[in-house]
Amino acid sequence: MAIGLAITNLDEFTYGKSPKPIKCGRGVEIGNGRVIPEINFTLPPIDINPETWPEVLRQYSEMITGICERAVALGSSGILVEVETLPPMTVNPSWGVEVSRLVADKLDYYYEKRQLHSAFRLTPNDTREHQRPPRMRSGMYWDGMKEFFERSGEAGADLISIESTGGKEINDIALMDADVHALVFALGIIAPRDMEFLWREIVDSCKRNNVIPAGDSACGFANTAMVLAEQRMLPRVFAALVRIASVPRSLVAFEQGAVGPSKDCAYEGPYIKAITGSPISMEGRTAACAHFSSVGNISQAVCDCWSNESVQNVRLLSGYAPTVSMEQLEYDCRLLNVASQTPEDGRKMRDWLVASDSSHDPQAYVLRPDVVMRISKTMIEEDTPYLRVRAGLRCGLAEIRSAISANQLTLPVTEMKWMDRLYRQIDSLPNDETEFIEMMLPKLADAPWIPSEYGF
Amino acid sequence: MAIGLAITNLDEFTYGKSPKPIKCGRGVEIGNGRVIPEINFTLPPIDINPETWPEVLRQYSEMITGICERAVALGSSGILVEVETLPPMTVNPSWGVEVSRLVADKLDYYYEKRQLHSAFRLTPNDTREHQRPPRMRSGMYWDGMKEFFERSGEAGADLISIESTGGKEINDIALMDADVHALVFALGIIAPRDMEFLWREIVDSCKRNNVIPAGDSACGFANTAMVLAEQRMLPRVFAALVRIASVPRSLVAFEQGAVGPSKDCAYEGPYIKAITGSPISMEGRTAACAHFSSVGNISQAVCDCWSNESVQNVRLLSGYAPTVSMEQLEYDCRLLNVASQTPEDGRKMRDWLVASDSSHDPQAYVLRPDVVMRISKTMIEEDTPYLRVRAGLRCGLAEIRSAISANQLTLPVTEMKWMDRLYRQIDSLPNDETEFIEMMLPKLADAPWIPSEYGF
Amino acid sequence: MTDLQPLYEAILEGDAATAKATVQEALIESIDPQELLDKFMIPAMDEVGRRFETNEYFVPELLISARAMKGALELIRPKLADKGAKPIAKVVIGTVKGDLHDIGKNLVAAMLEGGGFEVIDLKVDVSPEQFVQTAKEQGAQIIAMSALLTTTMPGMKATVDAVNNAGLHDKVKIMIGGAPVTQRYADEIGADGFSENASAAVRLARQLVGAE
Amino acid sequence: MTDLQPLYEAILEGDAATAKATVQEALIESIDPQELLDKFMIPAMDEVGRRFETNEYFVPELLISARAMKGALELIRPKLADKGAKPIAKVVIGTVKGDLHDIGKNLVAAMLEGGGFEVIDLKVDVSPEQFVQTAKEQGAQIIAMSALLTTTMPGMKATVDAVNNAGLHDKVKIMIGGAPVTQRYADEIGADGFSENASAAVRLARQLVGAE
Ligand SMILES: [Zn+2]
Ligand SMILES: [Zn+2]
Ligand SMILES: [Zn+2]
Repeated sequence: MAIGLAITNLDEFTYGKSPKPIKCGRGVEIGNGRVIPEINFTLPPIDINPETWPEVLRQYSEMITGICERAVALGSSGILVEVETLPPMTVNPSWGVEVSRLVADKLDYYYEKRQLHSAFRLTPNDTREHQRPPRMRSGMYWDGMKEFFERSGEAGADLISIESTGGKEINDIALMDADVHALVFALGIIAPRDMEFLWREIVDSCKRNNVIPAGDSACGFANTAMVLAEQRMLPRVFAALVRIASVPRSLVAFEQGAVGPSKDCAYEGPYIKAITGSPISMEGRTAACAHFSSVGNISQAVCDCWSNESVQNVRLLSGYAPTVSMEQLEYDCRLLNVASQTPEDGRKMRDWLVASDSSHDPQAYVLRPDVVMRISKTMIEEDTPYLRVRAGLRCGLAEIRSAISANQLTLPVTEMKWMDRLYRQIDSLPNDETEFIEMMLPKLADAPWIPSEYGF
Repeated sequence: MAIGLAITNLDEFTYGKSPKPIKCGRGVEIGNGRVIPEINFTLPPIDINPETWPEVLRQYSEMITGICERAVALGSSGILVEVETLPPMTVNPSWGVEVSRLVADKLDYYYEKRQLHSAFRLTPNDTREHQRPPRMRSGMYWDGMKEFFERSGEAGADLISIESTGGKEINDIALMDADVHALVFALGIIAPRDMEFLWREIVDSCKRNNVIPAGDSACGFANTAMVLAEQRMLPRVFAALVRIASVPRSLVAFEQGAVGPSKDCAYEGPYIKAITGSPISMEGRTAACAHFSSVGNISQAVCDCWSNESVQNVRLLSGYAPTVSMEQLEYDCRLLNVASQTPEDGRKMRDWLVASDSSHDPQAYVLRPDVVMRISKTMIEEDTPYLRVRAGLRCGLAEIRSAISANQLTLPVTEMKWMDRLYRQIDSLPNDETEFIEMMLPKLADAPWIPSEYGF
Repeated sequence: MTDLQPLYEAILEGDAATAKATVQEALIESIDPQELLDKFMIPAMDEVGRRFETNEYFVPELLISARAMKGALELIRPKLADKGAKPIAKVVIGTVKGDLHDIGKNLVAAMLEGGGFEVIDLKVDVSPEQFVQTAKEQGAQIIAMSALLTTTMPGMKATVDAVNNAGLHDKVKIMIGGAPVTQRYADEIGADGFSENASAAVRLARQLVGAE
Repeated sequence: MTDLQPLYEAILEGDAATAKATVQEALIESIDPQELLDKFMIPAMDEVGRRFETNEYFVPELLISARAMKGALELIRPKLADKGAKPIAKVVIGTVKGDLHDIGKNLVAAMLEGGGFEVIDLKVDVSPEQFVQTAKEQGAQIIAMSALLTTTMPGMKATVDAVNNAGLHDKVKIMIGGAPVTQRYADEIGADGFSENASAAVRLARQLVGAE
C-alpha cells in the first residue's frame, strides 16, 4: 500500500517548519517556525568506574552549567539538550539514570530561576553490538537497554532516541567491499526487521513513561561511510548511496510511532521529514568538532533543530568546548530565524545553503530538497523496505548521473568508473525479495551474524 | 583638515567588497568580491625553550598541514593564514622567523602541488609591555620587535600586523573604574602617539622587505573590555564606547601607510573600512573557541576575511582544533559568497546578519553598518585623535540612547543608570586637548607609565 | 544623634566622602566603633557583594564601594578593640614569571581587599622565589597567582614546588586563576584551589582560610 | 610461452580468477616462481599501494587486489625457495577491551595483509592478556591495537603495561590507532607508534620492523 509524501510542495520544505511540530520539555516547540539549537556533549578520555564516578558527575554538571549559562547570556529562546550516554551507562542503567537526572535537574533549575526554555533528549546506547555476533533480542545487553528505556521518565528525559545497530554487522562488510548487494541486505532486509522489533519496544516504554519517542539514526551505517569517504577510503558516490539506502530503515521507527525530532546525526533526516512530516534535527559545519563532512551547509537547509553532534569537555582558550558549541549553535539559529521571517526570505536562505554545497559532492547533492523529494517519492511508492531501498538507489544514482551531465555536480575522476560498477550492482537486484534473500544467505554464511536474531 | 568617508553609500558597505582590494601571496585577492577564510592557530600549553623547540616546530607543521589538507579537500578558493607568534618568538626573532618560514614553506608546497591559493599574515607580538612601566622606543623588547619586522621577508610573510599596546597601561586603569576620562587619555592621546611612532617603523620596514603592512588591532583595549563585559564585570554600554574610542587609534596605522586587511580581532574594522576603504578581517561566532562575544553574526556583516581568532592545537573527536576551525570558516565563507552573487542578495544576507544581533547588545548595535557610517562621519570631521574620540563617544552614546528609545536595542536594567553616568563623563571632556592633557597628567602621576615614552 | 543609615548608603553607593564624614560625626558623638562596623559597614559591603554576585553591580561599582569602606575603616580602626578589625587573612598576589597580563590579577586583588583581606600585591612577572619569600616574611595565609598565557602556566607549578620545598605549604594555601587555567591543572600541580573568575576568587579565598 | 603481463594487470585490477589462471599456466610451463613474484606480482601490489596512497584507488579496490594477490601467492608459495616468500612480519591485531568498533581495525588488517604481513586477527574486545599470550605463542613482531572510544583507550595502556611486565617489549613493537588516539597518547603510554589512518599504518608497521 503506497503512502504519499507529507510535504508535497517544495516551497513548504524548509527549515524551522514541519507539518507535525512537537511541544516538549520546558516550553520548547520544535518545527513550529523557529530552528532550535540542539547541544550535545560528552566526557573527555576517562575510564568510567565506581572510583571515577564522582568526577564523571562533576564533569556533566560543569558541562550543562556552562551551556545553560551561555544560553541565558545570549538570550536563547530555547535549547534542546542531548545526552548520548557512554556504553557503561546503558549496561548499568543506574549510572545512565543518575547522569540524566543531573542534567534534567539543571534544566529545571535554569527554567525556574533564569527562564531558560529547554527540552532533554536522552539517547541510550545500542549495546547489543558489544558482543560478536550480536544478540538482538535477549541477553544482558538487551536487558540493560530495556531497563534504561523503562527508566527514561525517572531519568528526566523528554525525548528518547537511539542510534540502533541491527544489521550493522553485515553493513560493515558491505562498506569494506563497496558491495551493493550486502548493503541492500543489511539496510533493506535485516535492519528494518530489527527496527520494527526495537521501536515497538521503545514506543511502548515511552507511552508508559510519558516520554516522546523521537527517532533513530543510521549513524553506524551511513555516517561510517561518510567518514570513510572523507578519509578517501570509499568513493563519495558510494557513500551517497549508503545514505539513501538508510532511509527505509530509519523510517521504520516512525512507522512504529516515533514522532521526531529525528536525531542530529541522522543525515537521512530530510527524507524522513519529507515522507513523515515530522521535525528533524541536523548537524553540519557546527559538528566539525565531531567529524568532518562535505555537507556542512546543505545539511541545515530543512532542519528544525541544529546540532553540534558531540564535543568532549576539553578546554579551549575561551572556555570549555561544549559552551563554545552552544554559542556557535545559538548564532547560527539566530541567523536562520531572522531570515525566515517571511517565507520567501526563508526559502532564499535555504537555497543559498543548498547552493553552497550541492555541486561539490554527491553526498551533498542527494540532500538537495528537490532531490530528496523525488527520491523519497519513488521510495514510498514501494511497500517494503527492500523494494524502497532498491527504488531509492536506482533513483539516486540516476539523479547523480544526470546532475553530472548537467554540470550541476562535479565528481573526482577517480570516482567516475564507480558510476558504472554501482549501476551494474543495483541493476542486478532482483524484483523478488525472497529470491534476493535466498541469493544472499549462503554468501553471508560465514559472516558474524545470527540469522535467527532477525527472525530467519 | 577633514577627510571624507571612503564608503559613502550604505548599499556599497557590505562583505567581501572594499574600495581598495588587495592582491597578495599565492593568488589571493581580498576585498575583491569574495570573503576569504582567515585561519589562526597556536600551541597548546607548552614551555618554549631550546629543549621543547623541536616539538614546537612539529606542532606548527602538524597544524598547518591539517589546515591545508582540509582546505584542499573542501575545494577552498583561497585562504589567509595568520601566525600570531608567542612572545618568546618576538623576544628571540630567530625563533619567530623559523616558525614563520616553516608555515610559509608549507603554503608554497600546497600552492605548487595542490593548487591551494594562500596568503600569510605574520603578527609579531608587542612585547614592550613586558616591562612595567613599558619602554616604548628603546630597550631589548623594542630591539627584538624591530629585528623581527626587518626579517619579515625572510620569514615568508605576505602581510604584517600587530596588536600594539601603547597606552594600554592607562587603558587598564580606565577599564577597572569605567573611567571615561582615563579612557580618552589612553585611546585619544597617548595610544595614537605610539601608533604613529610604531607604524612609521613598520611601514618603512615593509617597504624594504616587499611585505604588505596590514593593520593593527585595539585588542588589548577594546577586546579586554568586551571580555570583561561578557563576564559581567563591566557594563556592556561602556564596552561599546571603548570600541568606538579605539577607532581613531587604529586609524593611525592606515594614516601611516597600512592598507589592510585589518586584523581579525580588531572589531573596530567596520569603522576602518568605512573611513579608509581598506578591506578588513573580522571574527565572530567562529571565534567562540577564543572568546565568547555578543557580536557573533553582526561582526560578519561587512567583513572581507572571516576568522576564528585563535585556537590551540588540541584534539577534538574529529581531529585537531585548527582543522576544525578551517572547516567551519570555509563553510561560512561559501554561504556568504553564494549569497552575494547579486548585490541585492548580498545586502539581504548582510542585513540578516545585522538584524540577528544588533538589538541584543550595545556592542552589537555600534557595529550596525549605518551606525558605523554615522559615527565614523562625525569622527573624521575632527582633525585630531582626541577630538575624534570625543566626537565618536558623543555620537555613539546618542545613537545608543535613541536606539533604546526606539526599542531597537534592549539594555539590562542594571545598565540603565550607566547611561547617565557615562553621559556626564563624556560631556565634561574639554574642547581643548592641551587643557585635557594638563587636567589628566597630575591624576596619572602615580600610574605605571613613562610620559616621555609618549613624547611628553 | 547622628543618623547612621547614610553610612550604610554611602558605602553601598561608593560615596567615600559621605562615608568618612558620617563616621567622624559618629565618633565625635562617641558611638561605639564596633557598632558602626557591625551594624552598618559590614552589612553594606555584604550587600555590595550580593549585588555583584547577582550582576546588579559591576566591577567599577564594587571598587568604589570597597574604597569608601577602606576610607571609613581607616578612621575607626585605631578606636576598635581587636575583634573584627583584623583582616580575614593576608594574601600575596601576582602574575607568574613571564606573564605581564595583570588586569585579572588587579580585579582579584581589589575584590579581595573589598572582601576584607589584606592584599600584598607583587604586581607582574613574579618569580617563585619572590612569592615564597614574601609569603614567609609577611606571614601570609594565601598565595594567589594568575597566568593568561599557556606558555607561562608552568610558572605556577614552579611556585607550588618552591612553596613545598620551603616547607611552607602547611601554612600557606595556594590559589590560581587565569584564562587557560583549569581545576584539573590546579589538581595536577598541587594547588589548593582554582577560581574561574574574580568573584569566585573571594569565595575560594574564604574557604581556603576557613572563613566560610 | 604464456604472456605474463596479464598477471600484473589481473592483480592490479583485482581479477583473482585471471591471476590464478595465469600463475597456473606459468607453473606448467616451468617458469621460475620467484620471477613471477618479483617481476609481476610484487610490482603489481606496489602499484596498487601507490594508487591507494595517491587516492586513485579506494579501499574496496585495494582489498580486491590484495585478495587476488593472496590467491596467486597460495599457488606459488609451495614452489618457492625461502627467499621472498615469507611474510614481512607477524602482526597480532584487535580492538582493545570494551571496544567493539572494528571497521578501522579490519581495514588495517586487510591492508597489512595486502602489504605482505601475516595478520593474526583477534577481532574485538581483546584483553591485555590475550594480546600478550598470542604474541608470545605466535612469535609476533607487532601488536596493533585500536580504540574508537575515549573510554576504552585506557585498555591500550593496560596492554602496553602487560607487554612490559611479560618482558616482551624487546621482541614486540606496539602500534595503536583509532579516532581519539594521538601521537602524544602513544608517547605517554609507551607505545612504539601511532598511525592516523589505515594507509599510514602499513608504512608504520614496515618502519617498526625495519622493513623500510
Ligand atoms: Zn551518531
Ligand atoms: Zn587580538
Ligand atoms: Zn589573533
